[in-house]
Amino acid sequence: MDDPLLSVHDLSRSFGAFLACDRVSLDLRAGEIHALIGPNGAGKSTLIKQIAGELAPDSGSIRFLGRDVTRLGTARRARMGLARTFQVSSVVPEFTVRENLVLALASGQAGFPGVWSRAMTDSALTDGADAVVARLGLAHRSGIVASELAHAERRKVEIAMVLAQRPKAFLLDEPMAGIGTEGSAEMTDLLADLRHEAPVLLVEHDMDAVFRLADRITVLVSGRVIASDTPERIRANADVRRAYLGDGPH
Amino acid sequence: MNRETLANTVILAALAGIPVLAHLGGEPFVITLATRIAILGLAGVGLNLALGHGGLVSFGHAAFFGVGGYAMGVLASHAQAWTPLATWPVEIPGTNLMPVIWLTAILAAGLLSLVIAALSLRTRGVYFIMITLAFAQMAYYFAISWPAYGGEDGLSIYVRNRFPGLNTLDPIQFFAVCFTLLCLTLALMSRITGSRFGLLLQATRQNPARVEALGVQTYRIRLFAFVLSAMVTGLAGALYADLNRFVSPSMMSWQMSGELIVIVILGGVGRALGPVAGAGLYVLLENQLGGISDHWQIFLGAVLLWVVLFARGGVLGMLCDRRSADG
Amino acid sequence: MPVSLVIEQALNGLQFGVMIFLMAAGLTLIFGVMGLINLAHGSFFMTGAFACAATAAATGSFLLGLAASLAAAAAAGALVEVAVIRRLYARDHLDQVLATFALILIFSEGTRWLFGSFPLYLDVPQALARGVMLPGGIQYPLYRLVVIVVGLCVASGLWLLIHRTRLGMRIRAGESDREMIAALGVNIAGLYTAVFAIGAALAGLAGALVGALQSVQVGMGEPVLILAFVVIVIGGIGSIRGALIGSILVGLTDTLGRFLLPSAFGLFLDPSAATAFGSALASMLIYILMAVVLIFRPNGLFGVA
Amino acid sequence: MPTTKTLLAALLSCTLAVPALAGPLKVGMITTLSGGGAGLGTDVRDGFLLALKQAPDIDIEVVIEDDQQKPDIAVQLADKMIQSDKVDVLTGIIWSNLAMAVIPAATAQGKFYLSPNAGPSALAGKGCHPLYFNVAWQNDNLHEAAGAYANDAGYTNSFLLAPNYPAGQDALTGYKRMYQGDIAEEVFTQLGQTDYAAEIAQIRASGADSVYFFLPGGMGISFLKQYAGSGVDIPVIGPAFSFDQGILQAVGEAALGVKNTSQWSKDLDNPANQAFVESFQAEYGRLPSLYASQGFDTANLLISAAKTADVTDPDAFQAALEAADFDSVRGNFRFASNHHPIQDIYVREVIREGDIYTNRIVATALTDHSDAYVAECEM
Repeated sequence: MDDPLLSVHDLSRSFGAFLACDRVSLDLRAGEIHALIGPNGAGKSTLIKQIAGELAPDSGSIRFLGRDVTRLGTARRARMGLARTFQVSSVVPEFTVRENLVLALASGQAGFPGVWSRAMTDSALTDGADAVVARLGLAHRSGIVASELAHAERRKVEIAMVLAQRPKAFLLDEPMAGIGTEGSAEMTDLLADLRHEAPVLLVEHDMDAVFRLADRITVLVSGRVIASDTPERIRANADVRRAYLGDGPH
Repeated sequence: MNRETLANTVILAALAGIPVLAHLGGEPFVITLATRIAILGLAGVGLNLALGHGGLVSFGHAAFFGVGGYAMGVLASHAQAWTPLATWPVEIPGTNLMPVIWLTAILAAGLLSLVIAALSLRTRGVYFIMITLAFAQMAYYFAISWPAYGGEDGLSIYVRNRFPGLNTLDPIQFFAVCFTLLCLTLALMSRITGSRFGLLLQATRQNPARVEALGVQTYRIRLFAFVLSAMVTGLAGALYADLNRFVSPSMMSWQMSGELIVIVILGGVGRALGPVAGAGLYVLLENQLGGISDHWQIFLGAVLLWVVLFARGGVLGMLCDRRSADG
Repeated sequence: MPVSLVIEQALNGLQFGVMIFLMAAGLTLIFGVMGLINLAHGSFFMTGAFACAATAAATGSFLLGLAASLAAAAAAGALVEVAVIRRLYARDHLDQVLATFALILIFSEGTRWLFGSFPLYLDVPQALARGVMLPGGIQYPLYRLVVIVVGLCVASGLWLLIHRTRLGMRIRAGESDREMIAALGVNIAGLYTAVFAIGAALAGLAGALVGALQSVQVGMGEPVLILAFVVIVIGGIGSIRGALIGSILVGLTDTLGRFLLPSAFGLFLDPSAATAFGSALASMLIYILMAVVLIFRPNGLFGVA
Repeated sequence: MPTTKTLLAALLSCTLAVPALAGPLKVGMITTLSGGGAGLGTDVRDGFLLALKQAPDIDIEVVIEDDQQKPDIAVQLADKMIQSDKVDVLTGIIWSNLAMAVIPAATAQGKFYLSPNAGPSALAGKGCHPLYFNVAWQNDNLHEAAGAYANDAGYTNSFLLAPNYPAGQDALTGYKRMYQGDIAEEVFTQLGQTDYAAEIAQIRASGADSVYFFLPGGMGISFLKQYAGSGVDIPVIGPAFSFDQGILQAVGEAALGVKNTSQWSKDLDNPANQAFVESFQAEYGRLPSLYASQGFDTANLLISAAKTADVTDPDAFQAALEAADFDSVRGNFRFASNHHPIQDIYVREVIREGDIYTNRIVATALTDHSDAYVAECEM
């Protein structure tokens, strides 16, 4: 088997006396969707933030594309090909859908951004932006300001933006949250499609989607990995049933 | 033509036209006022890049304004006294040639702002406001107590500096110089705000986490915006010193920083010509209210208060609608 | 240099710090609870000083003057809050800066209109207008000692107010979650007016206390305002403890810097250059302190991210 | 009242002497009328206007503008007055830094400038100008007088205190120019400083036998109050600025008995002064200040020149100003070759008259005093 694209080794992080992340290890391999589940407060967000580079771990290491990135900033990791979405859709509120996409494409270009040529009339950017907008079925909303979009649409714009980054790996933090049943179905299809672009590390509460999409599932409870396996075995895992599924219905 | 473009055209046409009429009508002071509007507008255009587009509320831009002024004062005073500016490692003479002075002002403001921004940009929000103020206060007290260039008395330059082919002492010609620089800067700003950098800057103001996640170091974007902004304000400072033929630490005082912010807000934050409109209104208020009573500042305060409370978005905000990302 | 002089200077620094604290406490309270940058805080300082001077001149009683300063500043604060400030809570810092800048203009010129352009007379009360001998042979003005004590009392009073009273509980709740306490039926508008008035009254008290030592004149509030901002930023915005420690740090740095720097430079520069250079650096010292603190702790000493 | 009669007689004789002139003389007054320094500007203005009012036959038109104590505003007002109001003479500036900003440019444009207050050394020496007249003092004068007085009083070890800015440095230079004793210590404070506890502790520890301080405006009030409260009893000397009528009431008892130097005092015994003090009180309901006296003298100098020459003939008008043919409230007054005063400078003591604190003259520090820069002026 080839080296994993992304691997997390023995990661720990505490806030004061509270240990939010306790010697967590996991990896992400080419072509897979790896889901990260766990009850509220299990430390999923803390883990994602550390992987994305927004939060420094107390100990442990993170490797991405064969390189130790533990000390690199968010932007450097993103530039290497680590794209992420946020729990609350994070787009630029005063920009239109199209402007958001042009921004994503412009961000990917090498060197310090140009200060002279106009971004919104640069076909190298706008063509790409229009293509992604069309791919996600947002063409008719292209000129709408992001803050005026519906939840599900804004989530889609965010996914479109990370797609436009042409990443080597996706970190998706609860993409189904707050978009309704119909939106979830559509999003599930979209995520299934994403795996063909790059592997996905998926944090999600929507268990139907998780068990439909994931190739592997890691279960996090109280900052610790209690199981990491295929969906079938996770379903059967007694620890998981007790610690997580047993806690309540999903 | 949308309303903002129309308003912008009217503002620039008025600013260019009124001095010409005043020149024909023999009212040189009106030209001086218009020059003041153009220069303060230019300083505001600079601040607007950081404050409006970048969301970096700098309460210390007077430092750059003053450094630009001192660039003019120092160079011109050496030229005036025929003493070299430095004798080592090479002899550098003073100069009274405007383009050289402008370049020096821009570079000096740029260098100072690079240091200030590199340190200040580690902070956010009110802390950023206050740390920029702190640096400006340092510059202010330094200028006051440094005796070589006049200290608090400032530096008088008896004759306005030269621009090849023009008589800069003629108010209308000096106005033309300032107005041209304002227009060039506005054109430059329009390119910059519409460029990839401009897009990233505005995105950084609204959602820095997203921009970082897209692979761009927002620190660099902010740093560049701040330095560029300071350079424009520095250029304005050199012109302002030339308008008054005088420079003093008061150009670096916190009240001056406040005035620059007032100018930007009065006109409309983040709008291309907002600072010019703001400068126009501010200069007019200052000149007209003075006639009412000794206590005219009460009225100035009342007008400013009214603008904040009821005319949100400044003059241009009242006239026009939502700003677009490439405007 | 005698040790007693250094101790006396340190005492002076402490006293200067306490004066700034009285001003900064209100500012940081208002900022912490309402998230408002109030440039006009210096105007309440001035209001307090003028009210105290006018009352003391009319009645001959400094204590009545102090009461008047508290009342006048609190009333001015409440009035301003209701008329202007409450429209600004939802706005960004820029609008707040501009509006309160405008308030400074109105207050300053308004005061000059009422009281004229000349400074007012206000002196320390007779009973306190003498020096006392401290251990170690230091002669120190009694009034200044009283100011230190009053300042420390105010600091502990504020601490008690915030941590031990119902109002304080609401204030703390308001800091963390505005909607929640409104939902719990607390009259948030009234709470804000009260907090603003308390902050203004503290500034007024500071103005009166300091006015007895300084010149009661229009514009006296602005230099203190800048100092107070420096202090609350160093201490961490919203933190009363930060304001106290920041104040004392600034007071000591400024006083000792003014006193020690010229002599320090005198060790390797000629006297006049040392004086000039030392004084120049001393006037920049607190801003350097603030910049250094912020560079290493971007949210101040006791601020939360 | 005899004084009124003298005044009337003077006025009548003036009226007879007025030659017919073409058009009014236009004067632009730029002074500080708002903000913390407004008291000084108001006094200069009121003194100036009082003199004009007392000379109704001279056609002088005054344009008054507020400089807000900001140099850039002052420069713009000067431009406005020269370009659009077309004034012939400028006056009114209180502060040295504003004077430095305005005066060289104004005289370069061929306008007369009469300074009713500021007298920076740069304009008295190499930078002197035929069209610039200082009717108050050269900045160093009062400090020099204080130095001379310190010698007379037998002080041999002075502690010097001034803000760290050019006028402060000049002040101490001026004092040291005349003073022959030792310097205990020289301390520069921050401009606008309000707390002087640290400096007072240094004074106490210095072992000096006298303190000379130059702290204009609110700074002086703060210093004196704190000094009085500190229990230090080393005698203090200052220039008149910190003991002027306007601010003395704010200092109160703390100033009582302090010696200060001034070229004018309310109790100066000459008819012009008695008339001035009386008419100023009648007109404005308050005692005149040093600044008011300077404004009054400035206007009278201008009136005297306007009586004999027309401003359209600059050479003649300059000669008429140089003659200084007016009854100064200071008594002796004439111009040195650099157009700065030659005058007596007195030592005053702060006293209480009823409820009011004021000054009385106790000695003359310098007689027929000019300034240190007159030789450098090539005019």
